[in-house]
Amino acid sequence: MAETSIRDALNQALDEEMARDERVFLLGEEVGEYNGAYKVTRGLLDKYGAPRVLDTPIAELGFTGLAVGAATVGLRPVVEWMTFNFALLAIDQVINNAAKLRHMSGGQLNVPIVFRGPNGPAEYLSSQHSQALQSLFVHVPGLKVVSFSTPYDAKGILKSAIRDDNPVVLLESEMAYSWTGEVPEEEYLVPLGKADIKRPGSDITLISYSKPVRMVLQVADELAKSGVDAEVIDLRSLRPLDEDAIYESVRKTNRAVVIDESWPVASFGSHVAWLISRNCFDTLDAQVELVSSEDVPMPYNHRMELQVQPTVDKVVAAAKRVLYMEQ
Amino acid sequence: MAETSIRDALNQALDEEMARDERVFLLGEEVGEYNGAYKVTRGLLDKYGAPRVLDTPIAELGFTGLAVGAATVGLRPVVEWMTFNFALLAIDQVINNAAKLRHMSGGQLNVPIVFRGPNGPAEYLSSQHSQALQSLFVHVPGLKVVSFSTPYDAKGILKSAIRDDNPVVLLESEMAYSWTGEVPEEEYLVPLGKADIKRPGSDITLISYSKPVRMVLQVADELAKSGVDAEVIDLRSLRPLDEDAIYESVRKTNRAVVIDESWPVASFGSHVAWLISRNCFDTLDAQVELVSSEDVPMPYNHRMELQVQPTVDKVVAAAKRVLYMEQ
Amino acid sequence: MARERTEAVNESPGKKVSTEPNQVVGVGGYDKKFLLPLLRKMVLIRRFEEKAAQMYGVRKIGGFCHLYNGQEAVAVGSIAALDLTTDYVLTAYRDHGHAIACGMEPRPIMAELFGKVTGSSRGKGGSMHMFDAEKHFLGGNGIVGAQIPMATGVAFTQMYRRKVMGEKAGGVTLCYFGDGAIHQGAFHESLNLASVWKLPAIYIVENNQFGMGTAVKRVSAVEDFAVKATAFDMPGMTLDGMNVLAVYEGIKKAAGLARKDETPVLVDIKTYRYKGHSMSDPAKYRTRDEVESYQEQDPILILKKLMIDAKMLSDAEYKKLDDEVKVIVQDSVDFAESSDQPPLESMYEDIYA
Amino acid sequence: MARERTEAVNESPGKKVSTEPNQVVGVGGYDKKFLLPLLRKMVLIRRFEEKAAQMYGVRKIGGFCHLYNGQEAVAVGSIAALDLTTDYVLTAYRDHGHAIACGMEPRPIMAELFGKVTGSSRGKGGSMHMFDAEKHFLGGNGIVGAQIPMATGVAFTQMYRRKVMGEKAGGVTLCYFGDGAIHQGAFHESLNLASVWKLPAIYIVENNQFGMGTAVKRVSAVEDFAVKATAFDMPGMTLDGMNVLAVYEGIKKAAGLARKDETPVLVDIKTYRYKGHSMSDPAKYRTRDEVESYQEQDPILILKKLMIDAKMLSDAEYKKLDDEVKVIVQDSVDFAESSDQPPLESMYEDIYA
Ligand SMILES: Cc1ncc(C[n+]2csc(CCOP(=O)(O)OP(=O)(O)O)c2C)c(N)n1
Ligand SMILES: Cc1ncc(C[n+]2csc(CCOP(=O)(O)OP(=O)(O)O)c2C)c(N)n1
Ligand SMILES: [Mg+2]
Ligand SMILES: [Mg+2]
Repeated sequence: MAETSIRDALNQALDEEMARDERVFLLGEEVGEYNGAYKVTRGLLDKYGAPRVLDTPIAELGFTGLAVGAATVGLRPVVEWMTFNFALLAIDQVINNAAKLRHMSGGQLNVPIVFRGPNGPAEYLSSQHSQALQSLFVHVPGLKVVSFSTPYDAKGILKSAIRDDNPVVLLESEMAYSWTGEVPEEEYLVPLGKADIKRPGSDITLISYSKPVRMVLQVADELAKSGVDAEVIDLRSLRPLDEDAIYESVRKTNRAVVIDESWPVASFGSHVAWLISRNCFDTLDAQVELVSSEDVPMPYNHRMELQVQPTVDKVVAAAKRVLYMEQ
Repeated sequence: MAETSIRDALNQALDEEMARDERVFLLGEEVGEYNGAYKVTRGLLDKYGAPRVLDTPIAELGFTGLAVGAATVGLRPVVEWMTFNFALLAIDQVINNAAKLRHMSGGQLNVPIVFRGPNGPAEYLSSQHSQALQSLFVHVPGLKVVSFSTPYDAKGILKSAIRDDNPVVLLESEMAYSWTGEVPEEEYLVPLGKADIKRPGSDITLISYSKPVRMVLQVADELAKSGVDAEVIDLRSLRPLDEDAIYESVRKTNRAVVIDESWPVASFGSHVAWLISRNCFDTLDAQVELVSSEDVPMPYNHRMELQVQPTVDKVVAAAKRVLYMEQ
Repeated sequence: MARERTEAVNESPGKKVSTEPNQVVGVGGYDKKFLLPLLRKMVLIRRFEEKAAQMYGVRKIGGFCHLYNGQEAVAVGSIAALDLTTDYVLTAYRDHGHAIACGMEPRPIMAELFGKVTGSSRGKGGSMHMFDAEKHFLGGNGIVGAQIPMATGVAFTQMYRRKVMGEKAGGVTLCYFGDGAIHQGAFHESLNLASVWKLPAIYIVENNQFGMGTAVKRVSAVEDFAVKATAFDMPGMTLDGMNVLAVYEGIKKAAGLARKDETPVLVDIKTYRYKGHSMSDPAKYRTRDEVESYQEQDPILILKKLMIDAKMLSDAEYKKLDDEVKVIVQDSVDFAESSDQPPLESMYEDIYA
Repeated sequence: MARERTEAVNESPGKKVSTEPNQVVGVGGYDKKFLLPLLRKMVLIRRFEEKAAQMYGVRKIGGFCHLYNGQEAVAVGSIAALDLTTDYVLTAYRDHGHAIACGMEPRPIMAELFGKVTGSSRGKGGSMHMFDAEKHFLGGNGIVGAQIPMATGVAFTQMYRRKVMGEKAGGVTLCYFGDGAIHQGAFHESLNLASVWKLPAIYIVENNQFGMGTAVKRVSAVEDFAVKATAFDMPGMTLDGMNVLAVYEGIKKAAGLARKDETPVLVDIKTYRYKGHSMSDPAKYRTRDEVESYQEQDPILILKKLMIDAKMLSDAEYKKLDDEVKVIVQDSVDFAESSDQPPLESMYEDIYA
């Protein structure tokens, strides 16, 4: 197996699926000649040419809707949003068209499409450019929402997303594009809808997804120093959600902390925390804690920026609260 | 006190605030000559003329952003979205501008603006036109999100919202515009951020807001028949949330059901259910239940449409689960 | 068969598509076999909408129900210029007429209005969401302007299939939207994309002069929408939407441009809706006189008169056609009435593939 | 003081604003008291941006930092045509130049870039979010096109204050955006609103010919944006953005139209950015030759030469001006450097009023 970055793993996924199926095409701002704002699409224009790789005008609503239309008549578009912050301009086409067309047509239309791009906090960007917006998408039936925290999952999940016949929103992270890990030479898929236990443990369940997973694994190491054996679940799929995997773990550990870099209110993280609270009520030994980003717009100043997000210290503290340990 | 409809109570609030402050103006589709798609703005164009009442083109992003700009330089716009479903086209201006301008400018700019209109399920409208979208707004720091379930609250809250120096999203309901109730002749305000106990009780806390509150009061009557004394809290304000009012009640009843007509996942309802689960962990006698709309796009067929939403039967069943009573 | 004519076309100040003057279009050059189905479809739409209004009145139908009375020539004339084995049609929520013009049967449409399981969307879509994927009719969209990017994507797919997948047939996509929808950003973004990527999309402003209660000039900087074509370097046209042949000829020409010159086209078709915006609208924003003056140029009457004058039709023949249509429409009501409600559990279906 | 001139204005095919031919604009008719501050501001912006780049290089500044080098004449020339006691300015994320042209001091701007509490946004906004509400500079917006509706609302307020609140002063609002932003729906929706409601907004396409790595013609149906004015029945102009006087005169004229004729105006100003889109962009999408050919028409050089030729300036005087500016810029760095980090708790501030 080769050490591969998340960026390259995503690139391989796109490349393989485009080679495999000529209905797959990419569009977005700067995905072609510029090779992608974050270089995820590097080399694909050279290899596949237009119109399989298309640089769009800055018109998120228009090109997203165009892709939705193309999906209804047999193409399989992959839409790159330069960042999810800009997808707010396109969200009508995602929520009112992509998520609903199959429903409104009584099952006549399919919308096999992937919406992808960096989501969540990056660095030195202030509040318009550093938002974790997954809760807005995961709220909506008709969409699938998936994520990853390793190159292996990144590749396998993107390939599955492209082959899925539903609209799939894929959450990436600018900060994680250069993370490396092992990716097999041979083809593989990671199914949508399955969580992954990234570290088995017996004392407490730490549940996260996307970029924070790596930090949460550090938390587990930290807790191990205090003799606490934490299980770390990477949800990977937010919708559909692998509830069984969560409950199985919590019924074993009786304690859970959810870590989500979203804002707290009406977030995916607080939803998962409630699901556990409700469905494991009889076995929980403590309240379920949520470590989210602070409930504030992201400031530019870097010290503040880091402090707004979930940190090792905050998660350790939450875990200790749940474990009734001295802080 | 006069029996007044919610429609008229809102109209009075607009009228009084426009009379009081010439910086207040209304804009939206059909708010003027047509007197409002749901007649909330009836008579105001006649009384105040243009440009204090403005019929806009169908350009939600444009006119919402225009209002945001006007708010930054001293006007106090009230934006009517014909329904919240269409506000998805404008959500960038709400989330990326209205909610952030004060922050990004280090406190230099204020955005005193009200976004209002019918939200949530109506009748025979299918999935694009019958969505309860509050969770998308309540997720975002920088916004306030408020609602009401009586004419009294409708008037008092809209007046407070107009006087507030922040962007306020006001959730109305098409189905509730003709509900009547007492509204005093003399002027009054209802503060933003305060929940209201619509029915005191001691055995279980039923928490809701907006249109479902009326149904939840029926549930309380229903439960009373089985000897259960339910407390019904109308949250009114979703952000800021009156957490104290919730916890005080639940610490008394030890049992809670949240009723929210949103979809369940990453919803405001599941957030409140988690908050209670976490902060009342030691006093809760049962899991906190959430009765939301089903996790499906709204169908047109009316029988299905009603069954998708929270119903008396569903809430009674949830309450009984929490009370460990036979169904 | 139809003869190629161009006189009814008024060009925008942008790319000119021809220089002939505007003229009244007559039936000369058409034969009856071509004209009669146009007439029949228009009558079918009219009678269907009348029946839908009646059924709404007796609460068999609920919610928003936007009727097409008065605009029949637009859908019928333009869709007659298509080949729906390769071409596609998308429109907004005022979609019964387009559905019928695309060949959908009245039965599944009426059943859908009744919310029945035999409806074209299994009772889930209702009036605003008619679809027939097989007939290349892709709805039926309730968000003003939202079909414009989608239709652009369908036209994109036609280009893509040709360029990437080696398919021969050069289909075009017809995208209808209202005079109110043209101010949506979606319009602007889509037309630029279609122009830059040379997509075979024909954007039809179904200009019935009102968006709900709002007259065009109250919310639009320009009254002649063809002028907006210039901003996207594409041909613009203005057509008389009360004359089905003017529409047919104009769209035939536009489709030719789209197919051969690989250019999108913007077409402003002037028409009028007789009924309120939806069932709840008393339409106080216009006078009875205004409505009546348009009803004098009724698209059905115009074609009927042209055909009678040209001795292609008799009053008796027309009466027979109309009677047949009424039977078909009544049959659709009977079908809808006797169909089942969708099972409640089906609310969980048709969400994910 | 400035003399009224019109020659630099090229009209759109829409509403003509004048019929004079395009000419090179010289200094004739201007006096030194007017010209020197223009030159100084351009030099200040240039030196500020050079210093910002340097500070970015040593990691005092992070994130996106979009420099204005090459475009100085646009902000300086246009804002010189305003009266910022009543007029307003809004722009996008490439905003240091506009901030300086509006009279913001380099100190709070540099401190903001450093993320310090003395920054104009208390370290919360960074490069993309400069604001000075008192000076009527309203940012600084990171979402491409999002300032266009906002600016339309500011112009709306100017109209409203006049009509409703009886205020006399007829202010105008300048709204800058890039050639990339013009394809956003926000542009289309805003210009229609401004035209229908007769708002004193001047929409300036700061046409530096690229949106990130994308050349205008790859994503735009038209290359001359003034043509889009027609679609909104408003005057359109094209200006030479490398000549500060051409910009000044054109915007003076546009502002006159907006004030007196109550019409918005669309202005396409051709300019060029010397640096990459942001700090991480190697700008491989264009040749060094292309960049150099523009640097030969450098806005600072042009004005300097015109003034020297007209004997209004000597090389020594220019050198002195430049040295003074460098001191001011260095002072802003020292100020930023020695300022405090914002306290962590301030993350909870400036959210609600
Ligand atoms: C985005 C959006 N905004 C508002 C509405 C409400 N609405 C439905 S139809 C309509 C008027 C549309 O007028 P026009 O485009 O002229 O079409 P017509 O009804 O005349 O066929 C409005 C405002 C909507 N459905 N979607
Ligand atoms: C809505 C949105 N989409 C995409 C981006 C990313 N982005 C930032 S600047 C830019 C290019 C803008 O080009 P232009 O408008 O020409 O302005 P310039 O940078 O040349 O000044 C893009 C795509 C963004 N900030 N906002
Ligand atoms: Mg219309
Ligand atoms: Mg540019």
